[in-house]
Amino acid sequence: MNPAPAVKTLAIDGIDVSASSDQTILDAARENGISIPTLCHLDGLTEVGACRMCLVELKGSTRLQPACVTLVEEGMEVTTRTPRLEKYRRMVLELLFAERNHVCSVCVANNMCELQDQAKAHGVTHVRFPYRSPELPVDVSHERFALDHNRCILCTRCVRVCNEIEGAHTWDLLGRGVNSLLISDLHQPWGESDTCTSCGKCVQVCPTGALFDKSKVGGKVRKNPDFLSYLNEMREGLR
Amino acid sequence: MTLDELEQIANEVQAAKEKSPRALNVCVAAGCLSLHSDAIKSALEKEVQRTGVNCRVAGTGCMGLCSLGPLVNREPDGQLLKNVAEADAAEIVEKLESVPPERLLCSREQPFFQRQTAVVLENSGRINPEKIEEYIAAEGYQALVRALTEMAPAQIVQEVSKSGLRGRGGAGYPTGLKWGTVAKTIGTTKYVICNADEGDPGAFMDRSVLESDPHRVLEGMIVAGYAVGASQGYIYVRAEYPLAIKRLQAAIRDARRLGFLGSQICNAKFSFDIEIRIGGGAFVCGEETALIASIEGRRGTPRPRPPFPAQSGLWQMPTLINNVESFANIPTILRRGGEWYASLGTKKSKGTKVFALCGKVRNVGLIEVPMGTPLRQIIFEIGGGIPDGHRFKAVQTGGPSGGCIPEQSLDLPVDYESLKEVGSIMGSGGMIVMDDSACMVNVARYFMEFCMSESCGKCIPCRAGTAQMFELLTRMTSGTATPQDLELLEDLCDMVSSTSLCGLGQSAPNPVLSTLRYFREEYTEHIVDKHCRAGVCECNHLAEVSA
Amino acid sequence: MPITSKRPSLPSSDKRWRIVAGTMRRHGFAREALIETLHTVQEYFGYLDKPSLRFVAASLRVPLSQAYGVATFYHYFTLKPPGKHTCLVCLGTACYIKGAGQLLATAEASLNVKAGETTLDGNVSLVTARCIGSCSMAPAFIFDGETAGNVNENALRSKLAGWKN
Amino acid sequence: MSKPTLATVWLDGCSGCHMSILDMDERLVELSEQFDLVYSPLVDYKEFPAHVDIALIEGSVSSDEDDRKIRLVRAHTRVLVSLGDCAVTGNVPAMRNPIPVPELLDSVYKGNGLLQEQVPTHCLPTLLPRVRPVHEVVNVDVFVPGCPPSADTIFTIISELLAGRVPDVAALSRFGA
Repeated sequence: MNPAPAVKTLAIDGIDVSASSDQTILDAARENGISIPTLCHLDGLTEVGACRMCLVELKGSTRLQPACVTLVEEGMEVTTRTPRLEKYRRMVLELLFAERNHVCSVCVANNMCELQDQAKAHGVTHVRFPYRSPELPVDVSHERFALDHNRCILCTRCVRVCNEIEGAHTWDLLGRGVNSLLISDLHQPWGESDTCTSCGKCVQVCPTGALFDKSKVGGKVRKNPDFLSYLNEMREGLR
Repeated sequence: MTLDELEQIANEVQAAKEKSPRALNVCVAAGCLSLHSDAIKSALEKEVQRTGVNCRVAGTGCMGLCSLGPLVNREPDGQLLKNVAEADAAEIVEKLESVPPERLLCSREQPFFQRQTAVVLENSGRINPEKIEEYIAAEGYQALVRALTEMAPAQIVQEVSKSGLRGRGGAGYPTGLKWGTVAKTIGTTKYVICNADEGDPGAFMDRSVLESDPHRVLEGMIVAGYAVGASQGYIYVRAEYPLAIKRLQAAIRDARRLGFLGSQICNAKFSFDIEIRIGGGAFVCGEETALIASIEGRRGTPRPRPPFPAQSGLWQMPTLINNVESFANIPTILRRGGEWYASLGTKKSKGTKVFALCGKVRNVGLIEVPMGTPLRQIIFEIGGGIPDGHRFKAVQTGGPSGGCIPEQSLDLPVDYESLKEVGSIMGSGGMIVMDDSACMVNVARYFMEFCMSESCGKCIPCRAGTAQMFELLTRMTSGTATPQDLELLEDLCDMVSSTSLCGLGQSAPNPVLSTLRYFREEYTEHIVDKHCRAGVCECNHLAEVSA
Repeated sequence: MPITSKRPSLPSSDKRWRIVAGTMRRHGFAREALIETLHTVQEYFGYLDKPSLRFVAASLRVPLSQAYGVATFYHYFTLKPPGKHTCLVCLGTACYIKGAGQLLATAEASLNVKAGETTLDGNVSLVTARCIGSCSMAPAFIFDGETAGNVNENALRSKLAGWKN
Repeated sequence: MSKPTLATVWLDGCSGCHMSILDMDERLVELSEQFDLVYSPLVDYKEFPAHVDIALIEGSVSSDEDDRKIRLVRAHTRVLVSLGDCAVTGNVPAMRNPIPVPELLDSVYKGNGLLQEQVPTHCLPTLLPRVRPVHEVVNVDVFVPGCPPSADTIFTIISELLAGRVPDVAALSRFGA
């Protein structure tokens, strides 16, 4: 048995809050109605701390810390919105838009996309960086779902949900760096995957139009990543 | 194994040497080996056999002055022979007793040798790296035996702390402090990892140490294992270093044979073993959490710290990670005392540092100098200055995470703090000298290309940011950049260094930032005048066409 | 899904598979042996193909996509059969400032391939390395496993010409 | 004092943004009293005037003609507005960017069972190797994303600009909207 977590008090954006020592800054902030932007984070999946949208400033530290993996500490003074942080968040979004071909107007996720929402929320009206315009495939071999690499932001939510929740580990990443690519099994068409259970969890957690249900294209159907919290609650309730 | 037994082995080696005092030691480390020194060694062996003279022929590690290789060291007079060829074998053997031929003579009186202080490299080029007995004869494994029989783990940590040794991998974290943390952390199993994934292009210090004196690294690791309470060690070596791997494998086998590895080492209640893990060619695996992922058989992507490996490392256990040179310092520190080590170097950077001096400099090779030695002395005295009538322009330290240091900062004493002050870092020890034929924008682009293709791709700033910076730098070298592109580049440098997940991304902008700081006019020339003064970049061609 | 402890049988009677199996056995068929095992496969077969990845993944109970992800993450692994000869150009900093970029262009032009490719006749693979640690001999090449230092245009051309069928 | 001058320019786009301008309906009448429309595909002026106060640009820069035109427009315009996703991001026209231009032309003009298979060479503007958003070619003062931006958005933008204010575009529109 782990010892019971201690209660810590800290200040987030000048508001005094209390949290238990096993909570992250992100948990504590959201519990108290303070929103911190995220992209790779999803309740119910392990954290990877990769998108850097949730970086916050800590008093007494020059280095920015990701709220999703940084545990609360006694006396911490967290600032979640500063001109510097906002500038970096806008740049993260700009980098994503320039990295692949996010053509919102013709995207299946138009108006139902977390990337698009974030761009609006952070006032990204244009992208200053040159568009890389890579040539990327679209995999429609699965009977129900499709994968459009043009819209993928490599957040790995699908990889994690498939591995951690469904237990299939159909997805992983190929290569590295800017050439990374989401793959199923041995880089084979999704429809020919030996391991995919067609559960559709990856589609539900995908923040953009990279993974989608073919039958719902243009149907203005929001994805439902919140099923994970429900699954977890059920699981914990059973324990 | 006891101290007496060690002495006995040393005496036997000594006796054999006295019986046959003459020897020709051929450098068979990578540098000379690439000039076929192995063939020279066999030629000398054949010649000795043919003439029947009493002379040993042996392969040794690096003698430092690689640009004059292949090198042969003659015993007992210690004469150094340079640029040796197979055809020289007969003459060398014939003149064993007399002065060697003038053209082969390499004076040890020159500053290259005189200005150095050997600690890590004390045995390099002097012992046969494939013979554990020779290492023992050079006082090897004494520190380990003493540590295990006479010292408590805490005392060892104290001694290392006293030495002031800081991580030689580049970041300069105090080694004693790291050891202390791992020692104090509770865990059912603890690990010691030696980071031999020397990834900086232009750096070959660790490779040379592993090839020339592998037991020194093993001894340092075993001592560390005892000090922190670990039972298993791993050496993570680059696959690109086959010779180092071969020598390490032999060294581990011999150390096991003599009981320096295994259970109840030196009859102490301490068991420790070391395994080699071969890397796969990923620079990011020099980052400790990525290296751990790689040893665990996964993609080498870093994870956010904390928790630090000292608390939760390999298989979530407390793990000590040091690089090759850090471990290689340990035997000498224990043998001669932490205070002695701390007497070398500067106030905040103690001891010596090994550098791989290369690029546009006369004496290319491996050197070891006390911390605080001025760069000018390293480049112009030890290095012999710039060849072919060119002018010095910059020296690059710290690899893709470092920066370019200009002429006006050459009197800087080399230590962690002052290098950081001028916008570079100590890094692992690569030191690349550039002359006026180098274009600094092109150099910045070269390093950015490196970082872009070595980025693991996990975090967005590093993955997409390095690709954008590379694109902007390419616009500059190809003559299509606008002044706004420079603004964008500077914005990205700030963003990528502030927001990236690991050290690779955080330091990726350094080569750009340091060249912008000292050579901004070259950027302006590329952007506004479409002119590259070094004549390296495409933009010149473009200007000619439009003129 | 039931957990089966049965390991797949060797893909063929080729003796090299036994060596591969030996590496896995030495590591107790643990998942973390993946990289070590892939090194063995590449050492003995020259490259990693899908059947070998499938075999190793199944033996170590590593998900297929993870095995593929690992094999493509590390530059040392190759998924294509190498040519009869291999010309490796070091692009380390010391080599680069001594003209390795130019030499690479020469090699690309004379072999009519891009870095990372193999000539159509399967004769020569042209590969690059980040740094082979032979900076003192810059620019350095590795021709068929043998390091060559201070390489110039002529030496390179004649080496490549010597490999022509 | 004369009224401010307004121009609208059509580069590589579907004209949807201009349709959205017309979508302002009767508000257009009301609004047009505040400016002189001096250049637009909606009116018959051949030359771009020497001084324009506000120019709304629809479409991306895809051909040498677009490139020439946008530089001319920029040189004679005080406030240049990138109107709609094509101008702001490249959008649909930029989807051809991964494909080399000769390949692209071949796939359009050849092998489709056309009677006369040939890539036209006369009288057509030459395609640039890459489609670029307007701000990659000239400086842009206001960015209005959206495909197309709604009539409401355009109305607000023009009204604000005429009033000498910088509109808060992020509150009005988004990529793809």
